[in-house]
Amino acid sequence: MKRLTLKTGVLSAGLLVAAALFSPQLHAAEATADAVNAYAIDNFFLFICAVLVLFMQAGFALVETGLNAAKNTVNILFKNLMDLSIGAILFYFIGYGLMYPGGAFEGGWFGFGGFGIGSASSEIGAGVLHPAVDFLFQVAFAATAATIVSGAVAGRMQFKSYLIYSAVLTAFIYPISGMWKWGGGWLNTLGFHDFAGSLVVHALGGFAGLAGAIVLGPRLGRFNADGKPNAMPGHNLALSTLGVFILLIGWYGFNPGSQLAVVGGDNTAAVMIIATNTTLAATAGAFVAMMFAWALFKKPDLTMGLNGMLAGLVAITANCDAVDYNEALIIGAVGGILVVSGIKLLDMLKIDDPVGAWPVHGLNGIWGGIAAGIFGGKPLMAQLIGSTAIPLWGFGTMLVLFGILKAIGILRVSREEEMKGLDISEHEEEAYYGFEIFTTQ
Amino acid sequence: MKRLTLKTGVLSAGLLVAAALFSPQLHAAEATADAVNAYAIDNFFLFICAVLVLFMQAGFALVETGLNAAKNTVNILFKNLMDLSIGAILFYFIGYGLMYPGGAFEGGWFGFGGFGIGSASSEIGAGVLHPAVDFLFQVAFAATAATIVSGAVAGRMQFKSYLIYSAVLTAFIYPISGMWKWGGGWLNTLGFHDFAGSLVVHALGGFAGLAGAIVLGPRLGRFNADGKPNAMPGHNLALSTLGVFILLIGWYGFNPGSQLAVVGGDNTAAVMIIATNTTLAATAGAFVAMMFAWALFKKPDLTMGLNGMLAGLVAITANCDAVDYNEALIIGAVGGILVVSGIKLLDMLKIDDPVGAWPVHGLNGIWGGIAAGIFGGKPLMAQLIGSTAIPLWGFGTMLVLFGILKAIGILRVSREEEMKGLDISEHEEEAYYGFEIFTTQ
Amino acid sequence: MKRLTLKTGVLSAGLLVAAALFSPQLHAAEATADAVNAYAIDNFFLFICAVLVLFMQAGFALVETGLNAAKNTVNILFKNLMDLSIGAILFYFIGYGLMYPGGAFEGGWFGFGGFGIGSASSEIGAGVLHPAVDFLFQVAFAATAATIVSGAVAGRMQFKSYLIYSAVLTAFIYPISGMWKWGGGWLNTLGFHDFAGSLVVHALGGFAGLAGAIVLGPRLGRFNADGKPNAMPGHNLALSTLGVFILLIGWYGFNPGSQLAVVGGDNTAAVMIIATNTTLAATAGAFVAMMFAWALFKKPDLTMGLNGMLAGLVAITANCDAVDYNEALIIGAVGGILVVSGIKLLDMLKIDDPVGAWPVHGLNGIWGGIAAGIFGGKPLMAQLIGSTAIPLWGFGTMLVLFGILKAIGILRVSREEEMKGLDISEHEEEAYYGFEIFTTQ
Amino acid sequence: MKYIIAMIQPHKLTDVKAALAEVGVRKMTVTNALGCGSQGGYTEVYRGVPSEINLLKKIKLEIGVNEEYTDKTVQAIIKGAKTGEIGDGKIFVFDLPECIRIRTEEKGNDAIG
Amino acid sequence: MKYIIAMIQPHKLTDVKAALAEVGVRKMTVTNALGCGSQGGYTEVYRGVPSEINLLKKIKLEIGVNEEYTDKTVQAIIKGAKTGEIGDGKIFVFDLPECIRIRTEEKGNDAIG
Amino acid sequence: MKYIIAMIQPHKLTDVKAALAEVGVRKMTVTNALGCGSQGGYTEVYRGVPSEINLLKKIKLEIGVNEEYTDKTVQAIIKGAKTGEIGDGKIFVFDLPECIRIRTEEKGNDAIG
Ligand SMILES: Nc1ncnc2c1ncn2[C@@H]1O[C@H](COP(=O)(O)OP(=O)(O)O)[C@@H](O)[C@H]1O
Ligand SMILES: Nc1ncnc2c1ncn2[C@@H]1O[C@H](COP(=O)(O)OP(=O)(O)O)[C@@H](O)[C@H]1O
Ligand SMILES: Nc1ncnc2c1ncn2[C@@H]1O[C@H](COP(=O)(O)OP(=O)(O)O)[C@@H](O)[C@H]1O
Repeated sequence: MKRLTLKTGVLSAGLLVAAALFSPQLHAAEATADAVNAYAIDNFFLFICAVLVLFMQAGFALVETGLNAAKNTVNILFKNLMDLSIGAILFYFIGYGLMYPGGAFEGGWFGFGGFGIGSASSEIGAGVLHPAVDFLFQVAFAATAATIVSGAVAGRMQFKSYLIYSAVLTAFIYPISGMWKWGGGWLNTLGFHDFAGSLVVHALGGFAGLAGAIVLGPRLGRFNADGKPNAMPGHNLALSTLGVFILLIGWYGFNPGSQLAVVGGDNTAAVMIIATNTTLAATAGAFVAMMFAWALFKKPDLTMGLNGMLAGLVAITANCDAVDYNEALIIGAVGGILVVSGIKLLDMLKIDDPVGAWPVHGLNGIWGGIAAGIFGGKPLMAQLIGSTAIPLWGFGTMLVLFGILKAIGILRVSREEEMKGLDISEHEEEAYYGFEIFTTQ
Repeated sequence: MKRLTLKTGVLSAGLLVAAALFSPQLHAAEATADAVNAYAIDNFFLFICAVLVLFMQAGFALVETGLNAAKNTVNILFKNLMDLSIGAILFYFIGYGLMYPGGAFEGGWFGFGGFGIGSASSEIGAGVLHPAVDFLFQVAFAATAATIVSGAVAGRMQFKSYLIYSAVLTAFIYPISGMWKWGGGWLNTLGFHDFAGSLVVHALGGFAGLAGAIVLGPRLGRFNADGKPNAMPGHNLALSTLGVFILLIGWYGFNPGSQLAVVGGDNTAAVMIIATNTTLAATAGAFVAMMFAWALFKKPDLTMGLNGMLAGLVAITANCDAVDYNEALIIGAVGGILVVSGIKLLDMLKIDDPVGAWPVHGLNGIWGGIAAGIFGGKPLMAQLIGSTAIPLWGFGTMLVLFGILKAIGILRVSREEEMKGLDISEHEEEAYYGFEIFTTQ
Repeated sequence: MKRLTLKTGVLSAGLLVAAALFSPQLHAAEATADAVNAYAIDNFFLFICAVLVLFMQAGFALVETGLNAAKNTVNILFKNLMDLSIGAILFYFIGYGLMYPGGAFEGGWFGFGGFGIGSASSEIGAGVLHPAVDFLFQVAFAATAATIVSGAVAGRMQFKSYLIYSAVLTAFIYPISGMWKWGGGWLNTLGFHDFAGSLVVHALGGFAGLAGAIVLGPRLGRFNADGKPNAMPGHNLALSTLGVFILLIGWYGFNPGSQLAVVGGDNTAAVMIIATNTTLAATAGAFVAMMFAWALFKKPDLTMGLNGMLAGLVAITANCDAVDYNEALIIGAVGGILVVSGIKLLDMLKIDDPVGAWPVHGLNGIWGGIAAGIFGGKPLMAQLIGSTAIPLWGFGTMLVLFGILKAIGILRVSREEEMKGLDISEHEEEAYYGFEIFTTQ
Repeated sequence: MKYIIAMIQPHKLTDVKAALAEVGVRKMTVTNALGCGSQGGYTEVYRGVPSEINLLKKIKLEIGVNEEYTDKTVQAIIKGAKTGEIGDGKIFVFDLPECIRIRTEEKGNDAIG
Repeated sequence: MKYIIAMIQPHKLTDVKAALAEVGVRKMTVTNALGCGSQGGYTEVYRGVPSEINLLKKIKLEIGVNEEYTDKTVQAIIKGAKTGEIGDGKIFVFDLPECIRIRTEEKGNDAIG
Repeated sequence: MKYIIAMIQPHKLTDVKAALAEVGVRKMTVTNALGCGSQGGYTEVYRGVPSEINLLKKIKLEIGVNEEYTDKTVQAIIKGAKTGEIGDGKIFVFDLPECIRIRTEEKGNDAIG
């Protein structure tokens, strides 16, 4: 249940320079002691949830770093740092106003509510969110969407192209489709349900990543001439596992926080149920992915278990408010199967997605949307439309963007640079200076 | 002060298939605005504490990984991931109902309150916890108990046997003895005090680990033919240190959260005092363990300082609500001495516990229980009984389980597999692909 | 807005043995349900913020570890562990009473309010903090100040000297200058504004570190005979990046928590605005530092981006309550430029600060104080005085302390010990046992 | 018998191994090495301080062969490793008076393969 | 003088060192290596993709000895490393015309021990 | 031609490289190694258990040279590595019958430099 109310005190659209004038005003109207307490609780709640979601940046950075070669470590870490940094700045200036245009531009497809963050209303009470914390929570989501792509394009993309991509996604692509649902746009009008962003955040990122992986082509040596895939193992599964645990923790901000309020019996109950559903789906995803991969490949593969936990988390994100505990287990379990199958599918299609960004976020994002129809009682048709429109938007726009970057010749590094590793060739910096690393790999 | 009230809306025990019918209902009775706020605060408080405790899984994974050889990294990480995953699923189905049977089966030793999570009562107010968050908090504790063993049996146990152990512990062993105290069983009736689980969680895990270490026998090369111990140093003390810091952070959910409510002057004060006591005991444990080991071995040993901090945390867990600040320092300091002595003791007994799970959780769990008698003013006899009964239960049942696994020949890996490392032999996967590792070690 | 109220129930100064008598009392006066709720919220809020700040210890440990050579890893981790451990114990006994002397000793320069933590007042309500949580929050700040120095003196200082330094800083140096501002001392009287400690915490630590770096002299090989600097790259930038993300997360406790209350419309709004300002300054710092270093050195340097994020965070700390969003972006951006320039400046001065502790915390601490005058509307003269006095105090006292340690010959390790690395020579323990490490470096 | 030591570019190992297999040479020992040669090096800039890296990552291959294999082996290494660019590497050929297989204690020509 | 290079199983290093110490050989240089031989290899399956690992971890031992020690040294290595199973490793013996101790600038037989 | 293998103290590599450059030797291969010699070792105490570390970190240098460079090279290594203290290391000089530059397929004296 994302905020649909109009932005209060929306600033009229102006020039970027005008941004220098935006200063928040602090004036709280008289309110009862109860309302004051409730206002404090709800804003405090969303603040903590925003912090948890921001922590996910560390999780993504570690998962992706660990699942790639040591020679690309600096590059991946840097991309994640910049997803957040560029993302926060641009989402502040442009994205936030695009995603929550309020009544600024009528119409369900596109609108702009102005630069920066609106000033606070004088209202105080339960469920009233200060614009600053609303922004903080939203910007953390935007950075998440951006950073998903980082893993899919790892090991071969030029750093400056990545920065361009990241800026475009957080400033335009994500907020526009986000507005369709959470900004009160056409998908919302249609009755489409995406509680915390299986589609709006994850599938968008997952399909943007898929577009990137396709346009870039696979890493050198990932597929033989005859199409047989080669394993290119990650260099540090301890970091990846820590990353998944951090993501799990962050998801307790992502899903429960999307209730946007904890005060009020129903809100309190919803937050708690969402948290437990999230846990059950995550653990079912991890367990089932392990068992399924074990049956297929005859050995328990840690990376599949890790991807399975993330798959369960993505799958429950759209519907965690609408399903019961047992359904959460089923949704997570199916997520675990889907992610393993998705990884095999990409291998068959000769698409190189080093960390499984598409199977985790793309495929399971769609599954989460559909599951909200199957189990959550949401109108199935609306769910199907939403679960198609957003992935298509992400995939299509990014195909164009990556295509342009390719056409002007700045998308992919040279063969030699790729072999040397992006850390040396793009950053002239080693991540593990002093460690001896097998250089054939 | 764990929940002793009966589960509301307990479902009658049924078949597993029946589980598919459990759906939580959301109906909140009319309540005053104050009560609504208080309800939100207390549930929000426990939710955040549960998240902090869940974060401890990452802490355990890192501590254990870092203190073992690089060749067993994937195995250890995977065990921790599955402790949580299998644990959550089984605790949901079985363990939770066993631990909090309510009035289902009379008698202080064993009872079953039904599968799954009960539905919420219509009551709203301070101290009322939604079943979903209560479950979340409890399941995090169960996973903690399970994961303690992982370190003690590292480097030589078959993965599938570990999964069996983990399932049995979280589904049966932990909930049954947990019920004796927190479920309102005989230890509770006796007046035994274990505020947050020095015994119920830590000593149970620590002694289960000891049983595992004994039945498995030491790792190859850990003791010479003449009984002299050899050092088998950990491969990444940066990860272990990070793990300890994460555990410290997690403990702020573990201990303060066990107050189960923060609203009400006494509750608020108790939570804050518990948090400070936890801090003082942890830091005293780290400092004293360092100094004691420095005096004994003539050099400051980081791993002893790390174990010392954990020892202080375990020791304060049973009594953090009942002692004052200076007592907390003393309890932690004694913990620091005990952990160093315990590590030496195991060496003398030729028991191989690679991470010191027993000295940290077993020995200091008991110390925590006794300290509640000495400093916390709890009846000493009840403390002694509780501090004996639970360790014995954990040790005895696990001796049997590990004995059975050994008898059917699936407990330990072969000599060659152990030398190669469990990552290659059990998972066909390296944690640090590309890094050069000295293989003599 | 740090606490300026007098400590309630302050204990008269006594001998350390007397400390054994301090036990907190729990008696809550009758209060309205609203007040009880408000009391719970504010204390819960500060408790969570304290936990976040404590998490920063892990962040510092990782940043410093990663930016140094592998051979000094154990040493750095251990120093961080002990900063917290020794810090908490000594701040409990001495520092807290020095920093918040209440009316004990009149006069704005020095006072002592007694050992330990005062007992709680019977008051209950919004903004009333339990002494236990107030202590917890303050002790986390003290440990932060201490641990900043660890990075600046890395790789060449004797461990026992470091412990002496750490004890002196947390017991005396930090609390005394802290009292000038937050304890109601002369800087506070003057109207100096330092909201969350750009000066009180960061500049103090940064300048103490500078003193250490100067007295110790550079690491072997850091500067050639002709004064040309040599690069001594860090050994694990993945850990450093994780550390920066953890510090970012911790800062959401550091800055918003310094409001000390979230209940009350103005408090709620302030906390949220502070959180968003913190985010914007951090991200602007990271982005601008990257761009500026890219322009200067012709390549995007991750470590500069990381330092830039920290620089933005330090710079916004003093003024996050007093500036608007756009000003926060500017303050962070300037921080990003300052940190890169500061690193070059130290190279020119042949001062070896391995992690950039002074550019990040010292230089940007001062910038934060001045920015509170420029943008925050605080009296510029008071800001200049405060931004000079505290750095001078930290630098001066530490110059003396490090000078004494040098004079008695226990400051620096021998040439050979430094070459072997502190892990072997000071701790006889390797951090990465089994990994092959290029030893020429 | 001869003992051949070859320094090659890391990313050429796969090709060299394939070329060796073609001529029937399947036994070898591989180590990581750093090489200094006419290839120059590259500059890293760490925190604003440039530093010259002139030790480049190389693979060192060691192969003991019977006389009649010497030439084939050298040719195979060249085939797999040669690109014509600086840094391709070098082959050193030594006399090997004795060789023992530990498992069987066989000696000389019987032991080598 | 002779220069002995031996590739052995990593976990046999302790035994080989003990056996060498018995015959009075205490000076040596040890490196990590990857070996390819009749031992085959093993398969890793990473994310569903099987890959053949045929470079196995080995230890490379280098020992310079005086002529009269040559045989003792070879025998000691065999004693410590032999299990009779594939993968035990190999010993290569070279002529060593010259040896210099850097510390003293001694040469030849005096320098080697 | 000669092939020189030298084990030196890790922190002396820079000095040795500088000394070699002075006499015009710029091509070499460097590896990490562990050495066992008269230098003894040191004790680590891990969790109360002392363990003797007698394999110390060393750098192994390999240089192929033409005959006339042999002496200069040896002297340069000594100059750069010698401190007069135990552990300075050792130099081994081998005959090198053949050397091939992979890039050009040149052989012998032309290939080595
Ligand atoms: N004389 C030598 N002694 C030892 N190693 C050498 C020698 N010459 C070349 N090498 C090794 O071969 C590698 C490639 O040599 P380089 O001179 O760069 O290539 P090329 O011979 O094709 O010009 C070097 O990095 C080094 O490891
Ligand atoms: N001809 C050779 N040249 C170089 N190294 C060899 C040669 N033969 C064997 N080795 C080394 O010895 C190791 C053991 O050889 P392998 O053939 O597996 O054992 P065995 O000789 O007992 O059958 C190999 O892994 C490789 O490192
Ligand atoms: N006979 C040998 N065979 C192989 N390596 C040797 C031999 N003697 C010395 N070394 C190498 O040289 C290093 C230095 O030798 P050491 O005896 O410590 O110094 P010194 O000769 O100055 O007394 C050793 O660590 C080892 O790597």
